[in-house]
Formats: sequence, structure tokens, C-alpha cells
Amino acid sequence: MADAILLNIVLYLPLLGIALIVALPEGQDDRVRHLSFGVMLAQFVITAMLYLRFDPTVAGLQAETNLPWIADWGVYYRIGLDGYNVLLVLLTAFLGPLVVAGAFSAIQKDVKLFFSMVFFIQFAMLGTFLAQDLLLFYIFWETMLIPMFLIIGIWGGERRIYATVKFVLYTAFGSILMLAALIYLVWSQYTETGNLSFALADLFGTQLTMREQGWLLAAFALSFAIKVPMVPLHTWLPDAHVEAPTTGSVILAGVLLKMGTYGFIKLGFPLFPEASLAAMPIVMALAVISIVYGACLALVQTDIKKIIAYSSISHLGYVMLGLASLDLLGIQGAIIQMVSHGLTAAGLFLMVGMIYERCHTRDLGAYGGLAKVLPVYSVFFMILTLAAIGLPTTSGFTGEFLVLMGAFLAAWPQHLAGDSVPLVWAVIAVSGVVLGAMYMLWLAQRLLYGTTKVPHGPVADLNRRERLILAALLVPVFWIGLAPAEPMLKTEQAALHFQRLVAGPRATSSGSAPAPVVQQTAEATR
Amino acid sequence: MNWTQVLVAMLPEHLLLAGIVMLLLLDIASDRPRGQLAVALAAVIAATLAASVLAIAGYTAEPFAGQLSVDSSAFAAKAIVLVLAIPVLLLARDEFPDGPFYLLLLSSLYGASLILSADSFLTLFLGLELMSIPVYTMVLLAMRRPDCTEAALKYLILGGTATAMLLMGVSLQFGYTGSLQLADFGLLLDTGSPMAQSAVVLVLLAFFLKAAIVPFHTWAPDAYEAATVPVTGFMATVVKAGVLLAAVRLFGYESLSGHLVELLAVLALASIVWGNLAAIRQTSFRRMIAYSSIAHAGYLFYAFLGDGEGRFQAVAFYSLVYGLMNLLAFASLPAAGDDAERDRLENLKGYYQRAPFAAVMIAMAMFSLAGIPPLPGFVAKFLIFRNVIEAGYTLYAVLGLVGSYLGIYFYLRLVVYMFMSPAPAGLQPQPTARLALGATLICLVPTIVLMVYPGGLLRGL
Amino acid sequence: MDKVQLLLSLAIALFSIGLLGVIVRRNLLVMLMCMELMLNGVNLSLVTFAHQMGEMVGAVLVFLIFVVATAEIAVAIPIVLLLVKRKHSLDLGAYMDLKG
Amino acid sequence: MIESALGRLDDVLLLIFAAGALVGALLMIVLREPMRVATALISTMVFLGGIYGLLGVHFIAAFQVLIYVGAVMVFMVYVIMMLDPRDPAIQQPFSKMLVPGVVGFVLLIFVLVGATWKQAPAPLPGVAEGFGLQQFAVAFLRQYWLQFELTSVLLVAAIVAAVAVVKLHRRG
Amino acid sequence: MGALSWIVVLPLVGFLVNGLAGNRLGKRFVSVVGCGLPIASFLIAAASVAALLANDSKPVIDVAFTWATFGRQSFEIAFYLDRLSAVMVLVVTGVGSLIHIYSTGYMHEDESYARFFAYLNLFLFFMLLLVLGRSMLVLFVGWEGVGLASYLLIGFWFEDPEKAAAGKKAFITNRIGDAGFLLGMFLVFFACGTLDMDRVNAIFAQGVPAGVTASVIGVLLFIGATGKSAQIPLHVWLPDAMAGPTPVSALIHAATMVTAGVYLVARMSGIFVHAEFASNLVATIGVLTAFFAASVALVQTDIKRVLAYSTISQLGFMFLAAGVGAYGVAIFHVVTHAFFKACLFLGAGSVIHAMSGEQDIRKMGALAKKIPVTFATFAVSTAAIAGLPPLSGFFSKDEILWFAYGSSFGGAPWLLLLASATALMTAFYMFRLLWLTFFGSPRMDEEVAHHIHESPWSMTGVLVVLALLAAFGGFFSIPHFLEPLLPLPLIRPEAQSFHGPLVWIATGLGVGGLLLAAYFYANDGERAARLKPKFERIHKLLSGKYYIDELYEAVLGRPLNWISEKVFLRIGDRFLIDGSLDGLAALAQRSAKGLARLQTGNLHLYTFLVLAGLVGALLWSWRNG
Repeated sequence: MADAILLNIVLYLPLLGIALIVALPEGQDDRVRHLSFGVMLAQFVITAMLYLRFDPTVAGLQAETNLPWIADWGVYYRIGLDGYNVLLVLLTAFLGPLVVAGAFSAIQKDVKLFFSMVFFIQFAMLGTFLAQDLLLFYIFWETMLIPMFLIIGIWGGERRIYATVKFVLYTAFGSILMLAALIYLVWSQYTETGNLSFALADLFGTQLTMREQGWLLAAFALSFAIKVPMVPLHTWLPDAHVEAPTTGSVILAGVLLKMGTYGFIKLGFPLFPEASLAAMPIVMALAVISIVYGACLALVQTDIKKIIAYSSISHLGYVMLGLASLDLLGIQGAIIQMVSHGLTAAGLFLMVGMIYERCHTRDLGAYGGLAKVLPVYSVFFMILTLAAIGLPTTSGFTGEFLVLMGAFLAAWPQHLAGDSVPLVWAVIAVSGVVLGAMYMLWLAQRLLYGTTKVPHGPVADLNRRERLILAALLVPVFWIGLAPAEPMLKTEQAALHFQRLVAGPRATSSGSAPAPVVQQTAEATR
Repeated sequence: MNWTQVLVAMLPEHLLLAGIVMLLLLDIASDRPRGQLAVALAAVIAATLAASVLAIAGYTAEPFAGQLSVDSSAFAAKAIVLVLAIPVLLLARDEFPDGPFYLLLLSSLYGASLILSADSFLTLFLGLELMSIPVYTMVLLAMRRPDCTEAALKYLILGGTATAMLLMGVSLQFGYTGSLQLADFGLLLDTGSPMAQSAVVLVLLAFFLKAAIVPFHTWAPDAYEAATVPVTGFMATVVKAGVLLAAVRLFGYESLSGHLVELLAVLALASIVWGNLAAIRQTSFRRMIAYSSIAHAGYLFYAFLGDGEGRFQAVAFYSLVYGLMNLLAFASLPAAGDDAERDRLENLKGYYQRAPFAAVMIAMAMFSLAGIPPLPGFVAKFLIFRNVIEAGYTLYAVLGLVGSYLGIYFYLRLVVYMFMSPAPAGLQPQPTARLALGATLICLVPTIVLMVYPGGLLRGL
Repeated sequence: MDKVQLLLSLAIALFSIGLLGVIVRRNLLVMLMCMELMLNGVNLSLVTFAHQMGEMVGAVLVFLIFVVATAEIAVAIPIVLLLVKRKHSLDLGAYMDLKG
Repeated sequence: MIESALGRLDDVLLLIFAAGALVGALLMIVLREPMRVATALISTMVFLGGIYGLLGVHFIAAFQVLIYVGAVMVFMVYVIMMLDPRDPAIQQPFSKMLVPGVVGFVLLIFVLVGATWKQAPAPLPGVAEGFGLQQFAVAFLRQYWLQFELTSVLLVAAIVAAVAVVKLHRRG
Repeated sequence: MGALSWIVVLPLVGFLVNGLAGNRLGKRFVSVVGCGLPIASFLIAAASVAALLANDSKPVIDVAFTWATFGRQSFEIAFYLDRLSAVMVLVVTGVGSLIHIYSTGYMHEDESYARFFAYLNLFLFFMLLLVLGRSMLVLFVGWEGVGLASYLLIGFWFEDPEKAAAGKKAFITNRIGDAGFLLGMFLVFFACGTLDMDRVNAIFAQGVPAGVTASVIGVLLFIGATGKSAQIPLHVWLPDAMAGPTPVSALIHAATMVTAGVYLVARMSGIFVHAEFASNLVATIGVLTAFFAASVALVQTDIKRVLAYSTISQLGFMFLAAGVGAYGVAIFHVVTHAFFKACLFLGAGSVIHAMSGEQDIRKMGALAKKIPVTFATFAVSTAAIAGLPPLSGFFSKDEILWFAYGSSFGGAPWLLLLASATALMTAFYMFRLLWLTFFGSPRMDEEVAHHIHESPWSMTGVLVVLALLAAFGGFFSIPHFLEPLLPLPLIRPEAQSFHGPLVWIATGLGVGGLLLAAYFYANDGERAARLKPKFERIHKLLSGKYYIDELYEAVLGRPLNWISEKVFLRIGDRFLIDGSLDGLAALAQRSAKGLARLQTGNLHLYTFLVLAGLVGALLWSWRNG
């Protein structure tokens, strides 16, 4: 009960924040900033408490709230924590204060509106993760458009309006069809069971013909795939990232893209298991294509933000690959990879923003040898780059390693059974590791090494605020890299649930039972 | 003849009538009368309260057998139509300092609330005319721009045509069934007889014409643009809601079938797409709203595809939300001296810098009209398409949703103007009138309530 | 052929002619008169049916239509006068300012 | 059909009146002068009145002549006379929509007549002689007095509206 | 957290201290930390090895913590000490410590002194993870980690884009290998349900598990090894890696990291003994690499590059040994090579130091008297690598040749032949190097010559120690030491009798190389110069390193960029996707314009639309009625 209240507090603190900063008199921008930071920090602290109190052994919802909302249609205000969302909620709450702190100096225009919008989107994202009711989920999911539209459109770069309209129209299109699909789903569930309910728990296992499942899955998948984004539905992302202000990019890369993958793992696949199972080869193919395609495009960009944007496409490809593997390791890896990408990409975008504030250009050609003049900056940038590459001891490695392992362990038996296609995809995906190293190091080299070039230089190295932000960001990066056991434990039940729902009997058995031989030899060696 | 029934059942109408009489007396009493606004406002508020109270009380009566009957849903409908008139009145002050505007508005309202409890075509017909005829003149009453007369004429002639079509249909029903009861109209739907079908089609199209459904929408853009803000608001909200709710009453609980469904769906879809597309390039705010209203009329008639139960709920909720949103936007417009100036979309550029609150209000309205959650416009749209899908017309629903997607762009465009574009040169911020602010709040409060807890109202409907 | 059939067809003809008139005539007053004609057609069919079935209510509706028609004309004429006052023309072609 | 009509005089009259009404209506489309159009309309109305009379609905016939011809059309004629007769509209009476309009018109008649053909209800025995003003008045004040009252409201509104528009003339 | 963990952790501590606070603490402190901690872990290592041997070499397992659990399985971060890792850990910590000490002298003038030691310690940390890790996962962590360290150290002087690029090249080439390694690891996990290498070997000892074939795993793992140990076709990074400071070349690119591949194969011998094909591949690649690299080394003129190619060649020898199943011998050569190659590199460093940065041997000469200690040690290790008895190199190389011919596990005459030729070339180019550098007439210009001086004791001392090891390290027979763990392969019966002669052949090769070099380069190599035009073609080919880099650039690099740029970006993103979307937007705009034009303001049209709608609707309902 207490947890439920805390969870609601977490969800609504952003609205409180909006109220507070709107209440502040005009022209007190600094107070607005500090207030926002305070609220975000409080939110993170409470969320952290909830995370610690989260019981990994329980399969179902925790800290659940369940109140009638539009009772006549079985729509309930139903939120709660489970293995699916607990890490992402923590990530969102964790990035909150960093995002706000990162915007202190960058945003000078319409400060109040800006932080209100940041709070608003924070609210929407948390809501999306927490919602356990389909309509509630959809509402939060769509709500996100409004603040993001304004954040990119008002504080963005040159072509911001094109980018932001593109973003909204792209994403809105997916959700339009999703709306039709979810109504249809609920209705057929109602006609089947006579119980009109939007509760996810009730909707799992709705009896649908293969054809219906196919259509509905397509509708859901379209909107999720656009958000992820998966090739070929990705072209909004580079524009949005490039034009968005740093904060926008950070939120976008840090959390917003995860909604797509979260949608897949929480709703898309489990709601329509047979169709998903049938579609998995396509999903896997698209995932791997996204990995390679994104990486290749990142190779040839000259705009720093674009490189990271395309790298996001590539990295989220791993997430989808992990899900498509339907292997326990793969699924858990996917979740870890979501968080990891959230951290590294957010960090990289923050750093791009920091250098942009100083030099006012994102053109890679204009830079060089920053390591000489901005040592601290370079160190942080290097660490984040390596994390993005997936170097061991960083979160990136944990994610990619588990995903690739899961994909391979799922693909090998199929190969033995005579279907080698998944194996091929898995192998190609592994090659993505190389491409990743290529573009990220290429970026790092052109930015940090070589003869020193600093536009509008000389520039000061990172100040205390920025150092603290980045240092804070690195903590979880290494935490997940060095000891992922804890977060993986929290998500295990969810992963199993997902596997059971989607794969059913076909679930591959990594982690189910070690070979007996090993046990003996283990005794022997000890 | 039960007099208390007559008194209570028609209480809202009586209150409006009292207002009308008061205004007449005022007009007669002095040649420069004051306080018509106050009187009209009082009458409307009283009527609204009466309607809502009776709706909640669930009062049911049939004071005039076969002519007029009331029940809670009728009162709810009346309440919705009437409440929308309050912000309109508040907006009217600047445009109509004096004159018969208020009297006309009240009588139009009288007609609107009358049709919502009509049982026979006699009543319905009179009510519709009583609602329309004053509006024809209201369009040109302010005389803010020379071409408003032209608009009035177009509106009048097409409105007259609609009347004639309605009557033709009615006469055919009369010939077929020998009665003018609305109840018997329902019987026509299922009969295969061409005459009955023609009757239904004529009546339906008459309603389409009044509600501006493609291809009968042509009067709307011209009339909306030429009329001043309060009148446009009145036409777009009160009149439209009245017509739609009357149509709901007309079709009753009959669920449509066969060619009628196709007709309805095709024309509704056409107006959704047409309205949303044509609005994209508009430069006049009111003309844009006109096209958007055409699209929304499309959504509203989509609700008729659904079965009888959900229909009223959907239409009532939708027209309330839609009306509130339009009036919210109208109330927050910059108060420019010249009407044409005030109407130009260009003037909204950089509006957030000049009037943050108003800009946010308009943005809210636009997002809501675009049907983006959490604003109530979404719940309304959801309600309608839910009915359509539940009735088994998934394909139509998908098409309609895609059509509604086309609309997002021009709503966004307005937000882009207000928040993301620099203000045009030589614009000094003008304080919005206090009454307009009142109107804003009157629209805002229920909007927020509907946003936070739509379930409450929906249980009521 | 029987009376009702004839009169009903006539009514329809009048209604359609009225509508046609509104479409093809340029003179505002003529257009108004054509609207009247449409209503007359309706009246005719109503009366015919009323007579055929001895249903009073049809006649009542006819009566109401008279009133409404009068009211419409009463509102329409001043509007036309306003228009003429502005452009000194009864030609509808002169009144096409609102478009787009 | 003719010989069946020859059977009874009033049928002949009915045919004549109908033909007259139709001709009048058609004249309204073709005539150029508004005044003549008005006369054509008046004649049509009178013929209709005749038809009503033949159907035995005398009071409607009376209303038709009194209200329409007596009030509305006189008003109309007055306006026509008041306004300049040599109007460009007269030089070129028809709009561009003439051809499509006519096509649509033909189709409309075709469809509606087709739809109502052989659909008309059979005459109920005993009522064919119609009903007089007295029953009508009684019914009106008994059953339909609501509508009666409403017409008053409607007329008030209309008058106010008309007056308001007329006032605008003064304002310019 | 036992002793083994401490061995690993201490260098990490050093890295953190020097990395975070080094610049503020001053060079003295940095050197103390930077060298002290590796030495400390060397001592601990020595102690625990002693303990191991005392406890009749029962493997020691030290579980640090559980990295991840899933289902009922878990990945543990555990360290494992048996004789094999004992050898490796001693070499790594020992040679490592020495090179640290050397660096205090070599890098003394560099302003980012602290950073250098931080990186060195970091490298040591990962290298120890690699050799001590019990699970392949830990090994992989170290594997990638040393790659990172080498990346950072190669690009240590990052202002020079060349050097930075070299670091990147090294990292990426390694990554390609790592991809193979990963796949191999997954397959192992699939087969055994664990990544702990002792368990894996145990399982394979009972036969190859169902669902996998040993050769596939072997090949995949070997791909990883080729990346790390610079074997064909992934050898291209190592020569460029010489861009790093010389101690780095000595430590990472000669003594320790590059031998990780060999260690991996030896460690996974349990799998390789089942993998006939994979082992043959290993042997073949090894010997080819050895031969190819040696041939390139013949004509290199940069002192460090000569050594680099010789390293590649020596690594080839090691894989040759591993490929024919003589894992112990391979490790033996790893050790001896670590000694003499480290000595050579450090010596080269000392020379470069003396020549104030000059690396071209054509500009050297006659240094023997000026820098005697360096010369002496350099000479000893040259002899060692050339395989002159009784120096360490002789023993290991002899054994390799022997098993390459005699092993019943893929040994073959042609292997011996190529290997011998390589050995001859090795001796030749090494002595050529020696001659051109230390003898003949001085060819450097004046002020360089004026500055020549012997290096400080911190450097020369290390050189002496290493030289001694290089000289006498061979007497400790590691293959025999590892016998219980890595049994040597049986000898083909027909080869039994050949062992005696082979010793002489091996010696002969060494001496022959020496003499040839003496003959060609005795008097400033004018005989060699005279020879050159006759072999113009070959010389170009060799000095062009067989144009492998150019080949890769043409076959991989450029096509990749072209596809990304032209196909994916231009056609895919811009044209197909965005193009069609913008097209739709334009369509909407155009239709909007059209619809607006339809609203002509003409009431006649409006009314006609009504009529049309009416007729249409009626017809529609009629048709259906």
C-alpha cells in the first residue's frame, strides 16, 4: 500500500513541478531551474527506494494502484511496477535530474515553458511505463507527442519545425492504427468472455484467429517500430535528434526510444503470441538490418549528433534481436541493453551539447585534438564511447553480450534442425560489434585526437556541474557492466513471463538447467 | 392536459421564453436599452441549470401526447446545447453592445432545445426553423465586414433548400405511414420500399445539409468566415450540437443497415477527408475552423454507424467536448480592432510571446481537436470509433482514423505559428477582454474535468 | 392513372423545378421565388396524402409551412435589399467574394 | 387515361389545374423578367389552390390564396417594382450551372417519381370527401396548440430578425 | 577474495591512483605506485605459484563474485591458477614489472608521464584477468581490455593523427577477431552449459558433446587468436602498432598481449585435441605467417618494424607448435620469446633514445662502442632469437621444428621445411639489424652523433636482467613442466630417428643466417646493395609488405563506405524513404489547394452540389433498395 502511494507520488511529482514553476513570478529563471532540479531529484530518490523495495521473486505487479476511471468501458486507472518496467522507470527517474541539470545553461529562452515541458514529458514517459491498462497506456503514449513537439519545435535548431512536424506525423500515424487495433482487441475479448476490460492482465490470451492476430500485431508493431525506430521507419530520428536541443536529444535517446521496445516486449508480442511467433523471423531480420544499416550510416556522417542518432538505431536493433531470440538470456539482455543505451546515448548527447554550447557547431570536420585542450571532457567522452562500443566492464558489453549470446543459443538448435537462417542473422549481428567500434572510434579520433582544432576557441574545460552530471551517469554504466546480477534478477520474472507467453513450448532453454556433467567436474575442481 | 407537466417538462424553454419576453419589453421600454446581455445570460444560465437538474433528476414526461416528450437524456442534450451558449454570450459583448442579437440568440436556443424533445415532425420542423432563421440574420448582424450579407444569403438559401428537402421527405413518410411521428420514421429504415427509402434519404440529407457534411458543406466556410467570432462560435457549437442531437433523437435506437450505412459512412468519410485536407492551406482562422467543423461533423455522423445505445452517449459527449474546444479557441483569440485582422492566422504568429495564457489555451484546443490525448478530444474520438468498431465496421473505423490523421497537420500548424514563429512586425499585445477571459475559464474548467475524469459525465449520459 | 399518382408527380415536379430554379436563375428574387415553389410542391404532396387518408395532421403541417415560408421571405427580402444596396445588382454573379 | 378523366368533371378540372400549375412553374424557369416570373408563380399558386379546393380541403385552398398570393407575393411584387428592373441579371438569366442543373433536375424527377410510383396509399373509404375548416380548427386548438403557440414565437423571432436587418440599412 | 584476486586488482589500483590523481602527485610518486604495484603482484604471484607447486599443483580457484545469474545458471568472476596460468602470470608480472621500471627512465621527459603509467597498469590488470580468468567470459573481458590498453598506448602521442589512426586500426582489427571469439564462446556455452574453461576441458575430455563439432569451435576461437596474435590475415595492425612508445611495443606487442592467442589455444587444448581440421589450420596459418613475416622483415629499415615483423614471425612459430599439438612447446616459446624480444625492443628503445628519436637503421651504425651495455644485451638476445645454442631461443625453436616434423598430430615435412627457411631468414635479418645498427661506419649526421649517450641505469639494468633471462631461460624446460597439464603429442614412428640430426640443422640455420648477414652487411652492406637491383621486383614486393593493407582498403574499406554513402544514405534514406514521405506531404498540399479552389463562392455551384448529392444518394439507395 505504502509503495503504491509512493509510486503515485513518483508519477505525479512532475505535475507538481509544473504547478510550482508556473506559480513562480516571471524573470526568476534560476529559481525555476533549481526548483525543477530539486523536484526531479526527489522523484529519483523515491523511485530508487521503490526499486530497492521491489521484490524480484514476485511474478506479478507490485505497488499496484487500481481505481475505476471510465468504469463503463472497463477502463481502470491501473498502474504498478513489474519486471518489465522497473528498470526503465528507474532509468527515467535517474535521467530526470541529469537532463534538467544539463539544460541549466543551454536554455535561456522561455525557461518556464521549457521546464514545464520537461516535466510534462517525464510524466508521460513514466505513465507509459507504469500503465497496466491498455487505454491508459495509449493515452500516456500519445501524450508524449505534445511536449516533445514543443521541445524540438521551440528550442530546436535551424530546421526544427520540419523535424518536429516530421516526428509527430511519423509517430502519430503508427498510433492511429494502434488505436483501432486495441479497440478491436478489447471488443473481441469482450465478446468472447463477456467481461469488458482494458486491463492487460485480462487481455493476454485473448482467443483470436491467426488472421486477426496478424492484423492487430501489424498495427501495434507499426507504431512501436516507428518509435524504436526500426529500419525502414527510422528517418524521423536523425532529423529529430539533430534539430532537437540537447535536452530533447537526451530524453529522446535516453528514454523515449525505449517506449517502442518496451511496447514490443510488454504488449506487442505477448498479446498476439501465435502471430508474433510466426513473425519472429521478420522481426529478427529487421533487427539485424537495423543494426548493420544504422552502423553503416553512422560511418558516413559528419554531424556528431547524426552519428549518435544512427548509432541509436543500431543499438536498439540489438534490443529487438534479443526479444526476437525468445531466449531467456536474449530477453534479459534486451532489457539491459535498453537501459545501457539509455545511459550511454544520453551521456553522449549531453557531451555533444556541452561542446556545442562552447563551439556552436556539430560539424565533425571543425574539431580535432580536443584531448589536448579539454582533457577532462575527452576522458568522459572516451569512456562513454567505449561503453557505446560495448567494451567489457561497461553496461554496453553486458547488453550486447547477453543479446548476442541469446540470439546465438536460440539460433544454433534451429540450425541443427535444418533452418540456418536465424544463425546467419545472429552471425551478421555479431559483426555489428565491429562496425560499432569503427564508427565510434572514428568519431572519437576525429574529435579528440590529431592536431588541435577548436572553433570559436579557446574554450574552458568542463565545469563542476557538467563533471558531476557525467560522473553520476557513469556510475550505473559501470554498475551494470561489472555486476549486472542484481538488475537482471529484478527483470528475470518478467523475462520468463514474456518467454512463456510468446514462445510457449518452443522456449529455448538457456539457463534452464546446466548439463549434469558440469556439476561433477565442478566438484572435482573445487 | 397536465399543466404542471407542461410547466416542468418545458422549464428550460419557458425560461428562455421569459428571457425573450424580457428583452422585448426592454426593447419597447427604451430606445437605448441596456443590460440585454445580463438578461440573456441569466435566462440561459437558468435554463441550463434547469435542464441539468431535470436530467439528473431523471424527470420523464409527455406533456403533449405525440408532439413533445422529455426524459433525462433529452434534458442532458438540452443542457449540453445550452451550456455551450454561455461562453458565446460572454464573447458577444464586444461585437454586439446592444441590438436584437440577444433576442435572436435566445429564440434560436429555444428552437434548439425544442427539437431535442420533439416527438413529431411538426415540432421538429418548427424547432429547426426557429433555430435557423435567427442565425441567418445573426451572421450579418454585426456588419463587421461587407461580405457578411452575402454569407447570410448563401446560408439562408441553402438552409431553405434543406427545409424543403426535409419537408419533402416528411411528406413522403406521411404518405407512406400516414403519420408524422418521429417514432414511425424508425419504421421506414427497415422497409424495402423505395418511397420509404427516399423519405429517409431526403430527411437524412437535410440533416447533412444543416450539419455541413460533404457535399452539402459549401455554405459553412463562407458563413463561418464572414460571421463574427461569437456567431461563428454559435453556429459551430450550439447549432451543430442541436442538429446532431436532433438527428440522434430522430434515429432513436434503430441501428442502421444496408445502403444507409454505406451512404452515411461514405459521406461522413468524405467530409472527414475533405475538411481535414481543405483546412491545410487556409489563411483565415474561422474558415479553417469551418473546414475542421466539416471534418468533425463527419466524425459525429460516424457515431450513427454504431448501435443505438452508444450513439447518444458518443454524440452528446463529442459535441460537448468539440463545442468547448472551439469556444476555448475563439475566446482566446487576440482581441484585434478589425475583424478581418483578427481572423488572419498570420496574426497568431509568436502569439505565445504576447499572450502566453491565451496561446496555451488555443494550443490545448487544437491538440484536443486533433484528438491527441490526454485532452478530452481524444476520449470523444475514441468513444465514436469504439462504437463503430463494436458495430463491426472495422474497415470504416480504420479509414476514418486515417482521415482524422490527415487533420493533425493543420492543428499543429497553428501551434507552430503561435509558439515557434516570430511575431509579425507592428503588433502590440492587446489585453483580452475580461468577459472573454470569463468565457475561457468557463470552457477551461469543464475541459480539465473531462480530461481528468471523463467517466463521471459518461456515466451520466 | 389515379389522381394521387398524378398529384404526387406534380408535387415532385414543382419541388424539382424549384430546386432547378435556385440552381440556374441568377436573379436573387427569382431564386427566392423558386424556393417558395419548392415549398408549394411539398404542400401539394402533403395535402394530397392528407386528403387520401383523411389525416388532419398533414394539413396542419401545411399550415405551419405557410407560416415558415412567410417568415423566411420576411427575413430574406431585407437581406436581398441590403445586398442590392451595396452592389446595386440583383445578379448573384455579383456576390462571389467569399471563397477558398 | 383521358377517358377515365372525362368521366367526372372535377377530374378534368384537376387535370387542367395541374397542367396550369406545371406550366406556370416551368415558365418561372424560362421567363426573364422577375415580374413575369412572379406572375407565373402566382398563377401556379392559384392553380394549386384550385387543386386543394377540388380535393375538398377548402380552408387550405383559402390560406393558399390569402397568405401566399395575398401576402407573400404581393410583398414580393412590391419589392420587384421597387428595385431597378433593368438589371444585368435580366440580360443573362441563366447561370453556368444550366446544363448540369437540368441533367440533375431530370434525374431527380426520374428518381423521385420512380420511387413513389405505385407507392401511394389506397384511398381510405369514407374520408375521401375531405375535412372542413371546423374540424381543422378544433383539432388545431385541441391537439396541436403547442405548434400554434410555437408559430407565434417563430413569427416574433422572424419579425425581430427582419427589423434588425432593416435597421442595418440605416447604419449603412 | 583470495591472493589471485589481489594479483589482478593491484595494477587496477595503480591505474586508478595514477589516472585520477597522477598529475597532481608528481613523477616520483607516480613511478613508485606505477612500478610498486606490479612488482607487488609479481611477488604475490610468485608466492601463490610456490604454494601451487607445494600443493602438488592442485588448481587454485578464487571466486571473486557472481557476475550474472539467469535461470539456474550463473556467470562467475573467478580466477584459476594451474601450471599453465602460473607460467603466464609469472611472465606477465615479471616482464611487466621490468618494463615498468625501464619506462621510468624511458618516459622521463614525457609530460603525460602519469597517464602512461596509468595505461600500463591498466594493461597489466586486463592481461592478468586474461591469464588468470577461470571463465572464458573473464578471459574475454581481459582480451578486450588489453585491446583497449593497446589502443590507448599506441595512440599515446595522439596529436599525431598517424599514431591515433594506428591505435584505431589495432582496435578494430582485434574486434574482428573478437567477433569470432564471441561466436566460439557461445558455441562452447551451448555445448557445455558453462564457460569455466576447466569444466569445458573436463567435458571435452569425456568426448565432444552433442550438437557441436570441435573444429567449428576451434576455428572460431582461432579467428579470435589471429586477431590478437597478429596472424594472417589479421596481422596488419601490429607493424603500425609500433607507433606507440617503445616500452609499450616491448610489453604489449612482443612479450605479453600478442601471445594471448597462443595462451587461448593452449588453454582450450581440450577442444583442439578433438579438432583435427582446426589444428591443421592453426599450424598452416602459423607457419605461413612465420615465413611471410620473416620475408618482409628482411628488407625493413625501421628498427622497430624489423622487430615487429620478427614478432609476427615468432608468433607464427608458436601457433605452428600449438597446431601440431605441442602446446607446452608453444608456451615455452612464448616465454623465451617474451625474454629476448622484450630485451630486443627495450634495447631498440635504448638505441632510439641514444639516437634522439632516430629509428632508421640506415642512419645508424658503429654504436657498439658508444652504448656498450645496450649493444651487449642486444647482441645476446639477437643470438637467442636466431637460435644459437645454448641460448633460450635455441631450445624452444628446436623443439618447435622437431614437433612440426615429428608430431603424429599433423606434423609434416613441409611444415619443417618452411619453418627451417623461416629460421634461416630470422637469423639473417636479425644479424643484419645488429650489423647495420652497431657496426660499420657511423651514418648519422653530426649533432645526433654528438648527442649519443648510454641510457640511465634504470633502463640498462633492465636490459641486463632480460638479457640474462634470454640467455639462460631455456634451461628451464617448460614443456616438461606443463607435461601433466598439456601432454606432448606422440612422435610419428618414422620420425623417431630424426631428432639428433635436427638439433644440428637448427644450429646450422642460426649460424648460416649469421654468416650470410655478415657476408652481405660486413662493409656497410655494399654487397647487399649490389644484390638489390637483381631482385628489384621481390624487394619492392617485400618492402611493400605484399600490399596487404592496400588490398584490404580496396576490398573492404572503400566498398563499405561506398555502400553506406551512396546506397544506404542516398538511395535508401534520402530517396526511397524520405522521398516518398515528402511526396505524400506534397500530394496533401496539392489536393488541399484543389479543394480550396472548388469552393468558388458561387451559390449556384453550391446548390448544384446539393442537387447532385441528393440525386446520387437517392440513386444509391434506389439501386440497393
